[in-house]
Amino acid sequence: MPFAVVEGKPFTQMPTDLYIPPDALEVILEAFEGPLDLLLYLIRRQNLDILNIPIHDITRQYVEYIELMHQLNFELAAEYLVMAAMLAEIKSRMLLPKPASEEEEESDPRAELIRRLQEYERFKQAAEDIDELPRVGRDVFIATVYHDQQQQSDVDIEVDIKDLLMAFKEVMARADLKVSHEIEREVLSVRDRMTLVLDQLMAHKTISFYALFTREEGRQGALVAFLAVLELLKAQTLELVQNAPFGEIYLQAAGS
Amino acid sequence: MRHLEKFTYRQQAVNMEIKELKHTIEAALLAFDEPLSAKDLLQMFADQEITVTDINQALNALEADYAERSIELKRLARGYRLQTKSSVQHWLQNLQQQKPKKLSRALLETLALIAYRQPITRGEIEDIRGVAVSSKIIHFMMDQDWIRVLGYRDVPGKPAMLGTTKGFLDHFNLTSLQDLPSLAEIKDIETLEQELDFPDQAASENTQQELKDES
Amino acid sequence: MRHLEKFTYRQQAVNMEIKELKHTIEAALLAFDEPLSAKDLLQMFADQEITVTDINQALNALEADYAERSIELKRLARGYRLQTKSSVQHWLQNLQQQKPKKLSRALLETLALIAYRQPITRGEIEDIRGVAVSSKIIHFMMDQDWIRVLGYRDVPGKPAMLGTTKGFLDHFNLTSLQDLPSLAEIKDIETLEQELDFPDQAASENTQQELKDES
Repeated sequence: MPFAVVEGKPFTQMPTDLYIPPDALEVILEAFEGPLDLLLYLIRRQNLDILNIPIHDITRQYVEYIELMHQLNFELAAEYLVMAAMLAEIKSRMLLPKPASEEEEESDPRAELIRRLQEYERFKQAAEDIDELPRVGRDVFIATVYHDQQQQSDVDIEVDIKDLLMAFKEVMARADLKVSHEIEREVLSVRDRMTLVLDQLMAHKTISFYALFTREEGRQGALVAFLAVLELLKAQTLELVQNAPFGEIYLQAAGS
Repeated sequence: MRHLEKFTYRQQAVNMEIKELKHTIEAALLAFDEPLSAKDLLQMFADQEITVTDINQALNALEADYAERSIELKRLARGYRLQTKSSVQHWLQNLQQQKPKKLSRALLETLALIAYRQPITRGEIEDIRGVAVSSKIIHFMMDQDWIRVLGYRDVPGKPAMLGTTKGFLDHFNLTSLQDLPSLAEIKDIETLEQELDFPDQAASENTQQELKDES
Repeated sequence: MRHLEKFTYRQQAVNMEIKELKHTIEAALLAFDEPLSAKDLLQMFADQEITVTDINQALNALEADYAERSIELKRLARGYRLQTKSSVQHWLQNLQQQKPKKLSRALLETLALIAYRQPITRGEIEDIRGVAVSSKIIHFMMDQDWIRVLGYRDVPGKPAMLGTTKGFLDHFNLTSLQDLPSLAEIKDIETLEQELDFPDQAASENTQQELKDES
C-alpha cells in the first residue's frame, strides 16, 4: 500500500536516497495525522507487533525522519518533537540494567506508548468505519417533492430574541478577538446610522453631506452621523465628492 | 435492482428496461430540488443507449403510477418536478402547524452578526465564524424579509453589504436596532447559564427548555 | 383520492382506508425535509380515528411498495425518512452539481472520538490523537449540526464537553449510537506487561550492539 503518491508515483517505502524534493516531503508530512500516526505507519510497514515494538529501530527511523524534515527547514509541529523525546527516553530506560531485587517490579517503559498507539489506532479505524457509512449527499439523497409554500398558513418560525443573543454571544466568543469588542449602545447607534445613510444613498444616489445633520438630533446625533460617514468611508462603501473648491460636499455610493 | 447490477456503466449498448429507467428517473426527481429537464435525464444515462423516446415512455409510466397516489408529476418550463397533490394539503397543513421550523445554528449566528455588525459582507461573516456561509441561508433570510443588501463595497468582487430590515425588527419586537442588548448584557445570560451548570445531556436540554419558557 | 374527498376534516369517526393513509403519509414524508416521527404522523390525523397500529401498518405497506423501487423508507433517530437507495447513486451523481466534499482524516478521527467517547473535551481528543484539533474542524461539525456542546467540565478553563447530535445520526444513516460500527478491542495492558517482562540480558546486549553499529 503506497503511503504517498508524488507526481503520480506511488511511494511504498520511506525514501532512502539523500535528496528528496521538498514537495515530496510535504506530501509525506500531510499523509500523517501526527506523531502517533507516523509511528503506527513505521510499525505497520514492517509488519511488527504493536505489543512488542523494537523501540531502538523505531526510534532511529522516527528521528531520521524528523531530522530530514528539520534539515529542509520544514516547519514541524511541536508534537513530533515531543514524541521524539519520549522515544529517546523509553530507549534509554530500556538500556538500563534491570533492577536486581527491587521490592516492586518496574513496568515496561514501552507500556504507555503501546497503550497510546493502540488507543489511537482503534479510533483511526473507527474514523474509517464512519467514512464508510452511507452518507446523505454522497451515497444517498433525501427524497423530497415540491410542496407549495404559498398554500400554507403562516409558517411559524421558532426563534426568539434570546436565541439570537446566544448565537451572537457564541460566535463572538469563538471569533476569539483579543481586542475588547464590547458592543456599546453608542457603537450600535453608529451602525444603525450607517444603515440609514446607505438607505438614503440607495434611494437618491447622491445626498448632500449637510443633509445628514438635523438640528433636532443635537450634538450627539451629529456626532453619530459623522462617525457613521467615517466608518462607511473606511469600509470603502461611499465616496465624498465636491464639484468645486468650498462647494457643497456630496456622498455617493463607492464606485458609482 | 437486479437489472441495474447486471451491467456496469462502462458497458455500452445495454438497454435498461423501462421499469428500471422509470425507477431511476423517479429517484433523480426525488433527490434533487430543482426540476429536471429531459436533457438532464438523458445526460444521466449518457453511457447507456437511452433515447428521448425511452425517457418519455418512462415519464408517462411514472405519471400513470401516481394517478392514485398523493404526489404528481408536473411538467414545467424548466423541466419535470414531483409535487404533492392539493388534495393532501389539509393534512400537510396540520403537520406544518405542529412542527414549527427551527432555525439552524449557522443561520442564527449569521443573522446575529448581520444585526450587530451591519453593514457587513458575507466574507466578513465567514471570517468571524470561520466557516463558509451558504447561499441558502442568505436567501432564506432575504425571503423572510429579515435582511437586505444595503450597498456594495468598492473592493474587488464588489461584495454586497448586508443589513437588517424593518421586518427583522418587527419579528423580534424591537423598535430600533438600539433595543438590541449589548454584549455586556448578553454576558449576563451567560453567567446565569454557567451557574445552572448542566451536568449531563438531559439537564442541558432542560435548561434550554427553561430558557425558552422563560421568554 | 376518492375516499379522501368523501369526508372533510370536520367529520368524526371516519376511518381512512389504509391505502389512503399510506399515500398521505408518503406525501407528508416527501413534503418535509426533516424526518417525521410516528407521533408527528399521528397528530397529522388528529381529527381522524387513526391509531398507532394503523400508522405502522401503513408504513409497513409503504416499505413493501418500495422493495423494487429506487427509494427506501429509513427509520432514523428522529423518525422516518424516504431516501434514494445507494444502488442508484451511480446514476444520480451524473446530475450532482457539486461533488460532495471528502471529509478529512483529521475531521473523521475527531468525529469518531466524539461519537464513541462523548462527553469528551477538545483536550481529551488532542491527547488521544497526539495533535492539536483545529477550531475549523469543530466549527464545521457544529455548523453541520453533527456535534454540540453538552455542557462544561467543572475544571479550570471550563472546557466544553462535546457530543453528537441527532443530526449526526440522520446524516450517517444511523438509528442510534448503538448502530455505530463497534470499536476494535484494545489488548489488555495488564496481561501485556506480565508477558513482556523486562528485556532479558541477551536482548539488552543486542541493543547495545546496535548502538555501537550506529555510532
